[in-house]
Amino acid sequence: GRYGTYGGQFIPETLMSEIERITAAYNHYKADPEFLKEFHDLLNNYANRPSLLYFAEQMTADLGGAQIYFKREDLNHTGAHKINNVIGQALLAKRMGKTRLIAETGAGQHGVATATIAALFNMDCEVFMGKEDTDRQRLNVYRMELLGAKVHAVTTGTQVLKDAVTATMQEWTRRVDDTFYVMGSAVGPYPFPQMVHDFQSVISKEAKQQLLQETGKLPDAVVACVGGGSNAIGSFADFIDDPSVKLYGVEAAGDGVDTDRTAATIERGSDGIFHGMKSIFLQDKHGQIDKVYSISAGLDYPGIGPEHAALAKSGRAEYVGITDAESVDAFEYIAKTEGIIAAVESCHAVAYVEKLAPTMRKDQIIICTISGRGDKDVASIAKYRGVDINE
Amino acid sequence: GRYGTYGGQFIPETLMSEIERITAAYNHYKADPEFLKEFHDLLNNYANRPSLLYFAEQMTADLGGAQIYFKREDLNHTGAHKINNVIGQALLAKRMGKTRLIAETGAGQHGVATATIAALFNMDCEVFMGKEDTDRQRLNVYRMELLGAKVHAVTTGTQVLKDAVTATMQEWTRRVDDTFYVMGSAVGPYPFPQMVHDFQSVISKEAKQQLLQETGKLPDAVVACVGGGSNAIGSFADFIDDPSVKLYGVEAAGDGVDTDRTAATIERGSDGIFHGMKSIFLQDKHGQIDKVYSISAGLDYPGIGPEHAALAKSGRAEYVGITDAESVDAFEYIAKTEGIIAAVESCHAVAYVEKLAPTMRKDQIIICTISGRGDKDVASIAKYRGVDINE
Amino acid sequence: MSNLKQVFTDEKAFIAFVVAGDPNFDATVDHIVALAEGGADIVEIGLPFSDPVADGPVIQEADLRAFAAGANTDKVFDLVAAVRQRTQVPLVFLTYLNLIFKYGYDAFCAKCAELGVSGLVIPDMPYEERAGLAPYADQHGVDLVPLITPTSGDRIAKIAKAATGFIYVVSSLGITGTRDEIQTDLGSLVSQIKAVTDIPTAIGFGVHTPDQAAALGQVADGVIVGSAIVKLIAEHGDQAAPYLKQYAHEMKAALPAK
Amino acid sequence: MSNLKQVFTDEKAFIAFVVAGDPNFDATVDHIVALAEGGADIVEIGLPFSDPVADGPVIQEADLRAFAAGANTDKVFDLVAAVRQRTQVPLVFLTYLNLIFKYGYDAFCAKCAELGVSGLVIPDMPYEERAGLAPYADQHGVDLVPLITPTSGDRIAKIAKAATGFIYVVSSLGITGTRDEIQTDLGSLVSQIKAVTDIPTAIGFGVHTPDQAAALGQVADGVIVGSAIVKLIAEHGDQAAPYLKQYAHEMKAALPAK
Repeated sequence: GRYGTYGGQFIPETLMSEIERITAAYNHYKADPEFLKEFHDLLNNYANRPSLLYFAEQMTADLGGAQIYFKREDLNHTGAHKINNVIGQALLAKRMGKTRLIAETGAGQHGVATATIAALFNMDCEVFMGKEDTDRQRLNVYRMELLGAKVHAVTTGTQVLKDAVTATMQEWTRRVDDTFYVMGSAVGPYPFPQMVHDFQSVISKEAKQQLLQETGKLPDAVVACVGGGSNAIGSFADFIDDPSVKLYGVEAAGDGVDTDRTAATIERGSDGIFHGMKSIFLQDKHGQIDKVYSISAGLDYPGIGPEHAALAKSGRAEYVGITDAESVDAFEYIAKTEGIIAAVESCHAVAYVEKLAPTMRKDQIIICTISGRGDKDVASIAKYRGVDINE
Repeated sequence: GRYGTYGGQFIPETLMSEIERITAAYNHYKADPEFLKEFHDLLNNYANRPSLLYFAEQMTADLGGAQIYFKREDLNHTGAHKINNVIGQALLAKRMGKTRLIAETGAGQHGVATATIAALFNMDCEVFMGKEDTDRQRLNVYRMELLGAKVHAVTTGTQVLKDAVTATMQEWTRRVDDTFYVMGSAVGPYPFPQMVHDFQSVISKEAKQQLLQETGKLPDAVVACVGGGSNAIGSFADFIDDPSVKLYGVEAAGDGVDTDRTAATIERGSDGIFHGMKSIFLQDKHGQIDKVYSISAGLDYPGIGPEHAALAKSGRAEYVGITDAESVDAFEYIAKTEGIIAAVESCHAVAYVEKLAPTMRKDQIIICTISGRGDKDVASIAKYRGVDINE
Repeated sequence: MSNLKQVFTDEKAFIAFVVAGDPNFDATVDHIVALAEGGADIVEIGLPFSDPVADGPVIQEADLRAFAAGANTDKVFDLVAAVRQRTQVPLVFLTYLNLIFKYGYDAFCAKCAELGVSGLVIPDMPYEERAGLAPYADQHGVDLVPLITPTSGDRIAKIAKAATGFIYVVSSLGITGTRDEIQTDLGSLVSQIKAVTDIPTAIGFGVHTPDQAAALGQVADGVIVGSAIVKLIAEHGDQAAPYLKQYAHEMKAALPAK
Repeated sequence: MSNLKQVFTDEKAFIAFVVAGDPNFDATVDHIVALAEGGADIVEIGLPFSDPVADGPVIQEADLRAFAAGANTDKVFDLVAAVRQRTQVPLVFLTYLNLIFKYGYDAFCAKCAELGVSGLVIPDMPYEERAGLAPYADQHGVDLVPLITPTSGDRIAKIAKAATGFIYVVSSLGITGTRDEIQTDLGSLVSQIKAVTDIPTAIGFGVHTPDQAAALGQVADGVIVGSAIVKLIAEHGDQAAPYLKQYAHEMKAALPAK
């Protein structure tokens, strides 16, 4: 249950027996051919995998350095990488005899993915979302309700994502028998970070195979955005043991790594124990968890998955910050050059590619994961640019 | 240039030489292996084809009749079937040496698709959209602008889709040398309906092959929604010569076929000549074109493609109306049973499948095309249900 | 075949366009009479269509005023009957094919013949699509006035050969409306037409000043003015008759002698 | 190992919980003294954490009041020092592991020993994760009070064997808060614990009435009351001391004799 000094299972005793059962079940099913077959069938025939590995010819030419490939998780059903993991966890829940899924959500992406699979599997679904977020994202609330989920507005604490996580954990401690907590990112108590790693690793497995088939080569760099870190760990997974492949995790720096309005956990945070794991967190000197900020709701989390903390500590992966302003520029840049409206989360990675590619040779290759589509962000980008889009 | 008595080239003389050039170019390139290779490369590596043929297991069980398969055009890049056609036409334009694409759009889907490909091809793009629609759909206007397109609000006539078509045609007559009019549906002067047929026929070609591979059988029925009719003609194309396959085009009946608030062209319209073609239109007894209505902006067009008019007349395809109320019910039904938020356009087809499937045997098969994703419709469905989603 | 061709025999022709029913039917009758009195050789009556693909904003707005006054095909025929009580100026209709199609090709042409409407200008009926209507037009002696444009190129010969009445030479690309400069080489365009037919030519789209009339009258057998007249009507409403008469007079006077 | 176990030797224990700094530090000192005077055998002091996973809304709101009063780890140690001026009632901290981790395991335990804080209740530190902190706790004689819950099952033996001070028996699933009915078979749960250890047990989560105290006192060696006390403080603010004293008296009196 550890990644170096990080990870662990820092959760209430009420949940420990359940975590033991989940661990045992997961250890069993992750090697069960039937389970894996059903998982991959759903990935392929429902989530629409494999996702494209797309050569960004215009952007490559424009930046004049390394060849840029996008791994297009935005083309998955529901529009983001989240579905990969939710399918895996929900399938495990089903195998364990659970009939009810609960999940936290920030802007709503993970909640929508969970509600989607709950609908498909005909399971009950309840989603916890900070009141501030339910107010900002009523459309996503309605979307989850359309899918049959019940959405709870969390009115405790700062009423945002971390409070939603807390509330979901509390609900789980209240009713653990029939309920599975579908963790939305590579965080939480072990084995959740490992499950998310495994279920999301399809991203890098496909990408590696696709790139080898197209070019016969491994990439020189892999770039992915990191909030909790699920798309990034999935993008890194199959390359971690390839030492020639540099791994870059791109965090949301908000107004800047050196300001208080940031979500750049690794650059600004310190070791801590929170949400079930030992990892790196944005917190004050006493250990109180900070309120964090980013234009991107999906990166707006005060921690990072424990495997990322370990990869940062060991130096195997490098973590960099990209500001709101840089990510919005990248949002516009990829739209105009490639006709792709990418999630503002993903555009943090794109912005770093814009810096990285020109420093590399033309025969080198970058794979950048587009973790989700950006239709959800068009309104906030307009607002950021001062354009009135109220309809 | 005819489909039975329908079709033709009823356009200003100013455009006739250009139409002749387009016809010649299209006749050349549609048999050019290089062109077809590039077209299919873009379909596969940019638009994310082949799209899934998805067995709707829950819905099949729930309806208790024919086996229901969805052809998932909602999983294409940009979220609808529109991109197939736009890639084909834009590629033809490029081959013809054009540097500028113009297009009409209603709610914005075709405009976004055109702007997307213009960005990818680095071509200029101007989109014409009724002022009423630019006001209602500011987000889509901004989306097109993000992609580098210039959006013109059309202030003439009723300021909706048909006026946008008129304005685009006018712009085309003004500047024809470097400009290609990317027609958004299977309408307009020949060879546009045929081009759209050909470029969209990938839907039925894939679906046939996918179904044969999975079941060894042809479908017993194909169901698709019809506005201008591009997804429907694409869904029908490869089955037209298979007489055992029943073809159903589902029109938007709005408040009802017998009311004035409808867009059910074939049930309520009559023969006419408009927008470059002889076809069936909703019009008054003098031949003035009606203002039409549907909850679905994509089906809100007073005409239908000439090939559909011919298929209706010959009886090869059957056209039926689905009301706003039925389509909204279907929108909710498919979300809850299959975890798919489908475009309200497509939900007209789904609603008809709900009626059709129970009348068929369990060994029979329906293919229903999900022409696009429904994220764009969530707000209007909420509004229809009286739920406040203003954020 | 009508008498239209004869209009061009002795003089360069001034052809004036109004939208039927703009701003109301009585006014349109007055306007047509005034234009004829002022010197218009042919009056082109626009039968408004809901979606006029070839028309610019000036005429589109006139169409909306006409619809507000109740314009439809039947009403426009009534209008022509009223006009015929007061003037025998040659008349043609400008309209879109759907209105003729819905009325019935035969019936529409018969009605034109009955009311003395000599020809039809149909912007959305190119050469290739005239076969449906042409037999009825021929039978009732109604000319189908074709349009030839700067982009017609190789098409000129076949269009010109089939023309009756006169040929509407479109001065520039785009839609109707006044233009300060016309850049097309109209001399060359008209020469190509004249090489295959003796049917008269009249230049329209963008023509509005007497200077233009003088210049274009050197090139073709007549000029057609639409938007400029419609603007006068927009400005003066049902009091436009004297202005129209004066304008027609100036334009006709500016045309060179044959 | 501390003196905590001794508290349970002669009597059933009443353990009272307050949040440090709710509604301010002076008041909390008064409240702790009042509870001790009323009969509380141990006072459990909540060191507030920004994200209290195990706590219900009543205690979360108390945390927010404490934060508003400036609560942090240093301030809470100062508070304990002030308490120690007025009472020698046994004290334990309830807090989350991150606050201890950030202070430093060694330093935190040393400080507890210095101020006479006998034990730590850490809801997010299960048995498997105690190895980091346990050596320092041992070294400084601070008890790590484990929680055992109705879901602990097979885990009971190992948790109980490692326990020092007392064992916090969680009455029901979920988070802290008053409950009218406790459905868990607590008798069986406590028996399982008693089968492996002689460390005293105290039942918490949902306990609030003297009747509950009487009943649960038959089962375990003590009861823990949190939310009910915090509600009194929420109601009476810095004037809550007499109510707390009275409440502690009633609860203590309701407990059965050993």
